[in-house]
Amino acid sequence: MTRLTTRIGAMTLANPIMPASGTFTEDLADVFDLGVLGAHVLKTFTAEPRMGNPTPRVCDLSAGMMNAIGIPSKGLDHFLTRTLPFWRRYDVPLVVSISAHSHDDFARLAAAVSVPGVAAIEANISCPNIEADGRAFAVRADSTGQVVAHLRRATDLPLWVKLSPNTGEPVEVAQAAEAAGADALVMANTLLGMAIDVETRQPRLGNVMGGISGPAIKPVALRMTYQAATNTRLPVIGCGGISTLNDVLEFLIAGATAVQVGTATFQSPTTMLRLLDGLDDWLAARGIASVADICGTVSLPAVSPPMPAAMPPLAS
Amino acid sequence: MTRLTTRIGAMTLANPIMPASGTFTEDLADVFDLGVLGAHVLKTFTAEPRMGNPTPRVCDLSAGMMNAIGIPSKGLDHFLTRTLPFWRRYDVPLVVSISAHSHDDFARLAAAVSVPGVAAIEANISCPNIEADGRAFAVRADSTGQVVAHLRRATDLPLWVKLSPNTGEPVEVAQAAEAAGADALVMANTLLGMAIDVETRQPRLGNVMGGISGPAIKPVALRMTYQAATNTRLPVIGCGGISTLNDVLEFLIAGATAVQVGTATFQSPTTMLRLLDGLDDWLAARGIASVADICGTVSLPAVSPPMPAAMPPLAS
Amino acid sequence: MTVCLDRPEPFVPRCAEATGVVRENTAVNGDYRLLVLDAPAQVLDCRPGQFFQLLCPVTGEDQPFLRRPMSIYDYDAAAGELRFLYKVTGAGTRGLASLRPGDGLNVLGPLGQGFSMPDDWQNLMLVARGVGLATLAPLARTAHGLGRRLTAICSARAPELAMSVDLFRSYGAEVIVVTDTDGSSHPEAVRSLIEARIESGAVDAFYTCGSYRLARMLQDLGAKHGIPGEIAVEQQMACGLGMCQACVRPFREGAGTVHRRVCREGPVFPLSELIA
Amino acid sequence: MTVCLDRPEPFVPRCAEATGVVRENTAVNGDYRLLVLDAPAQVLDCRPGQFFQLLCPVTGEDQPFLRRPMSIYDYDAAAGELRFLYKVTGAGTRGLASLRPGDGLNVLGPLGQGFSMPDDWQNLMLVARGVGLATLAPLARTAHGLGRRLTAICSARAPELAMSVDLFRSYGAEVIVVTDTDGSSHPEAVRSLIEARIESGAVDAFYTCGSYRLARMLQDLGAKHGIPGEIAVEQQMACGLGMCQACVRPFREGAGTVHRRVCREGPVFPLSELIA
Ligand SMILES: Cc1cc2nc3c(=O)[nH]c(=O)nc-3n(C[C@H](O)[C@H](O)[C@H](O)COP(=O)(O)OP(=O)(O)OC[C@H]3O[C@@H](n4cnc5c(N)ncnc54)[C@H](O)[C@@H]3O)c2cc1C
Ligand SMILES: Cc1cc2nc3c(=O)[nH]c(=O)nc-3n(C[C@H](O)[C@H](O)[C@H](O)COP(=O)(O)OP(=O)(O)OC[C@H]3O[C@@H](n4cnc5c(N)ncnc54)[C@H](O)[C@@H]3O)c2cc1C
Ligand SMILES: Cc1cc2nc3c(=O)[nH]c(=O)nc-3n(C[C@H](O)[C@H](O)[C@H](O)COP(=O)(O)O)c2cc1C
Ligand SMILES: Cc1cc2nc3c(=O)[nH]c(=O)nc-3n(C[C@H](O)[C@H](O)[C@H](O)COP(=O)(O)O)c2cc1C
Ligand code: FES
Ligand code: FES
Repeated sequence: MTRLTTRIGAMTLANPIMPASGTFTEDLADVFDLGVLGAHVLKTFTAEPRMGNPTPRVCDLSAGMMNAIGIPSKGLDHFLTRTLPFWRRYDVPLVVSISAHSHDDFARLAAAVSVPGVAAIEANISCPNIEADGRAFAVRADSTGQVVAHLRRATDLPLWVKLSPNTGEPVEVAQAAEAAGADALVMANTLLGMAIDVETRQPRLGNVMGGISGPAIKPVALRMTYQAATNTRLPVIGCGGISTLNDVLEFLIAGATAVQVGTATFQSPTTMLRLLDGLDDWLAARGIASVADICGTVSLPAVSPPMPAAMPPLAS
Repeated sequence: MTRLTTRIGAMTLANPIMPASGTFTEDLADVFDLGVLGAHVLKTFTAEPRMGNPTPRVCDLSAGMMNAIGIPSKGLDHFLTRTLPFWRRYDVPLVVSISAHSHDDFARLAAAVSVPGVAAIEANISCPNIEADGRAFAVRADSTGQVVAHLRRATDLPLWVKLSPNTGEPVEVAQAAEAAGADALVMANTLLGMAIDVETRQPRLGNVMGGISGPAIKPVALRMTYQAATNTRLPVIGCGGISTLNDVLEFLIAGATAVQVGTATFQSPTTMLRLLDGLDDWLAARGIASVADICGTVSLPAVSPPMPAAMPPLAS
Repeated sequence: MTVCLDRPEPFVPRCAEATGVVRENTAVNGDYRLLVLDAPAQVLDCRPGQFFQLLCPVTGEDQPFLRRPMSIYDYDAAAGELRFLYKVTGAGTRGLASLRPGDGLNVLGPLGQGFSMPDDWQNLMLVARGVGLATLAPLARTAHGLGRRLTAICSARAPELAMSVDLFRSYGAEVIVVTDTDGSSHPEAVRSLIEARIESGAVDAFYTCGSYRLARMLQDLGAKHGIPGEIAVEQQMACGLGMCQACVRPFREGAGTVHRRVCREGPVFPLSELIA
Repeated sequence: MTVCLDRPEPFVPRCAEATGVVRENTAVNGDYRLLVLDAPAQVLDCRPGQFFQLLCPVTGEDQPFLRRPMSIYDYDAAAGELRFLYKVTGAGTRGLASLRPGDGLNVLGPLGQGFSMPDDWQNLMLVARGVGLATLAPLARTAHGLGRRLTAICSARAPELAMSVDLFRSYGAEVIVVTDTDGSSHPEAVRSLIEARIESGAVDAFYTCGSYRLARMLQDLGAKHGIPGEIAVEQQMACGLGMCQACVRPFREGAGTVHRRVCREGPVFPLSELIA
């Protein structure tokens, strides 16, 4: 137990900093010792092998990037025989992200990865690239509830459900996931966008549309974290545009008990290390004994300047 | 008729550059002659006077800003007797943005502003600040269809419907607006977000959540513009994060026939002037006779690098 | 209060976006820095109390997005010079602090309504705290030019942080420095100071900026003794031009309360109408 | 091809993020610029063909977000020096061009798999076009150090744009400049040139970079004459480390086709496996 220890439902993590799915592989061990992370969250995979989308698969944006990688996958076998053994060497909870196109496929895959060495399943029901026009299970409360219920029946592992910002009903979706048995919510996946190269008049991504990540989406993810934390009783893992200590603190204060870091690792592969050190120093400097003491401590403002009580016509 | 002339349904505009609602008032005449703009789009108002939200009403973000102004309004009377006469002095189509909390109120207000001097009505059914938790008519196709049908019956003026990025079903919403009689779509309003001041632990906006605007949301607005242009037959007016000539061209290529500029005017009040000049020069330099010649010319890529036909397991 | 619905034609811009060139950008004391710009004539037709919106530079660390409002500390159309006095507090002012002589800075202004100075306001009492001194400095110069008598109460945390004392003196002001360190800056202490002067008949009007506690005390004194006054206030801004309604504050108007835009109807308002 | 699932313990970083200091950043000719950095030892254990990911500076005009991949043009661990040769094309390279001596630049590397040079590759044929010359330059140096015989065909739009000719000559290479202006750069023309040398037995292996047309021609020659080769390829990247799968390209493997990551399995690949 240290200041940084945090809990996600029944799981205890050494610290609240972990990578976001799809932005992390064993290759990061080229840069630092992956044993220091709070959890290892792997790239989403599907039961069947898939190639992924045509290139270009990424592009630059203002304060962010866009990707349409398209979930290339080496399939279940490769996962069980190659990937899983590699990660067993670390004493860090392994979170396996899965995706599928139907309830049954999803449930089957969840059951298949419920094996020793896997600490939790993250269900990616929000990836905007797989479904036509960016639609995914996570867009609606009913489809979310259905798929989560199937997943719940298929596994006893902690079930994290990763939601999408591409919805008009984030609170209902979060509540549907809770009602159907999710153990935690990850808020959130990428935001659907598009960019065009004016010279060639072609979309900048081979898949035409893609998912925006990075600082540009931080306020959206923070809003969803706050919405989920205040409207469900589930632990919430914040994700979206986190790159500085200040970002981590914002998500914790909004109600997250841990955070995932994605795009920032592309800009600086040591970002998670810096956030870990920075958070520890920040807590220590303020004499705060535990991360838990700041989670969800957002203070709603009293209506700050005195506002007129009635509603007279406004001065111009 | 010049190179810059553009059409939005039955309306002809001298050029495709106009302000976005809520970011433009007569005060901009302090800086340049407002007669040069393609249209004048006024701040949304409601029939009854309203105070708007508590301060702080705006904050800075990465590559953008967030607002929760809350549609303060001086009401219908003030609009008809004070605002409208002022704008009559310009020979520029006046677009009046209205909002309301019910179908009937919306329809009544549309009828009340269908007076000489008003060239079109922009229905703001997407403002995330008025409804609880950011919900608005524009979140769902059914509620969009209903309100647009009411508005359609209430006015013969061109009816522009401004949609929201806070939806999981943008195509269905756009199609519902088309089916219910909209004459044009404005894509789009602000994206719902949140920011927290880590020192005070208070939300940075008095209203807790607010609408993100500026470059950060450009790829979202561009994606919605493309979705609406390719899935309806309505003219689309692009809006969201437009600040450079390149941005304008991206929206036109994606299928917009005009664009609205909001937040960029706050950074530089002469932005719209520069975009006008820049667009004219760009067309001239390429010998393009009309804005219409580039609208919707996005070229979908042939799958660029040869992709393997089958789906063998991937190399790692 | 509808400021601009009736605008004279033909078109004459009232403010402009221009590039100033940094002449000097130096620390004045621990908290404050002075920024001196070479600025073109089109932005130098200023009034005391008006402000500019500065497009603060983006640095590696900070990306301020919105412009930052900054009171005019001094302007000189003949010399082509514009001055700001600022306190480094966040992303925008850290950006400003990074400017070096020769760098350009995009400024938008002058903006807002400045102070008024009716003929019968001959004996002026200026009460400023902190960066409020910046706002009242050009007012003091103008008052001096018009031959008004000035008393300036400069409130600061500590004596060494009281700025512009010499500047106010050079405009003929009697300067009284009050500080937190010796307790003399407490509103009640300042009230006694001012009441003594009111009794000797030396106060026709108040001008204040920088402390709402002092402002409330002055409102009270003004009501009691029938002394008018003006206050320059602050509020978070986006456009600075009157378009976005970000910067409203509530004010008393007749029996009711109205919102006014600090950037447009203000930043200077009648002291008696302030709700703070 | 699973490069890294079995990693030796204890932990030894294979690349690092470090700050280089600009020593020189000058135009080489109309299209290209040379960037010379003082760099720390931890990033200087490089192999020819590897690359760095540069965090290009944000300027007023451009905000490149992702890092930009750039081949190592030269590295010198003893001198603590790292060189890049780049063409100003977009936001990132415009940012690079704004760097002045003394500025810092965040670099991540060395990354990827460099060229191999088996003992039986004694007579080397280097074929490069445009910025591909940058990638082959350190290879030429290494080959020279190992006493290999070098022929370098440098293809460019015009003679004045053919870079590094002197550099290649200093490594003992026979340099042939072919250009678009006189038509000598056409793949068929280059093919004839090379076939002449193959006939005289002077080609054990090809190395190429910068033109897929030339690469296809070399694949063809290689297949015909049983000459192996390697090619350094490019692809849009995000992470540069192998994590994001942005940079895949299809390659022939046995009877099938596989995706490989340019940043991780590459950027150097067996010429025969390229699908282009
Ligand atoms: C009319 C007017 C005149 C001003 N004159 C001066 C001056 O002469 N010298 C000076 O140092 N400061 C002045 N201020 C305050 C100044 O705008 C802010 O202190 C400054 O913007 C701090 O910004 P920052 O980016 O460094 O801090 P940040 O904390 O990054 O600011 C974040 C946001 O808050 C806003 N903000 C922060 N403090 C204030 C404030 N007190 N009032 C309004 N908005 C604020 C900023 O504009 C910005 O949008 C003035 C404000 C107004 C409204
Ligand atoms: C392994 C590798 C080595 C390279 N070595 C060099 C070199 O030595 N000198 C040099 O001038 N260029 C080199 N390039 C290409 C270089 O990365 C791009 O030319 C450069 O990034 C252009 O970026 P920009 O920001 O100026 O242009 P932009 O148009 O702003 O680039 C936009 C995006 O496209 C990507 N991009 C653009 N062109 C290419 C390209 N040809 N290959 C891959 N991504 C690209 C950029 O990385 C960026 O993400 C290399 C590319 C790779 C993959
Ligand atoms: C290149 C890339 C690939 C991604 N792949 C996945 C994925 O496979 N599964 C998933 O749930 N999220 C995926 N994401 C989304 C991230 O996990 C994360 O939710 C998102 O990027 C927002 O966080 P960030 O701003 O910190 O990157 C991917 C993101 C990026 C940038
Ligand atoms: C301060 C502010 C106030 C706004 N008020 C309104 C409004 O009243 N009605 C409306 O439809 N949109 C309103 N908007 C949204 C803009 O019209 C526009 O849709 C959005 O800002 C995206 O464009 P931009 O990035 O160019 O600003 C407002 C935006 C801002 C920043
Ligand atoms: S800052 Fe926009 S109205 Fe005042
Ligand atoms: S750039 Fe990320 S895998 Fe190659």
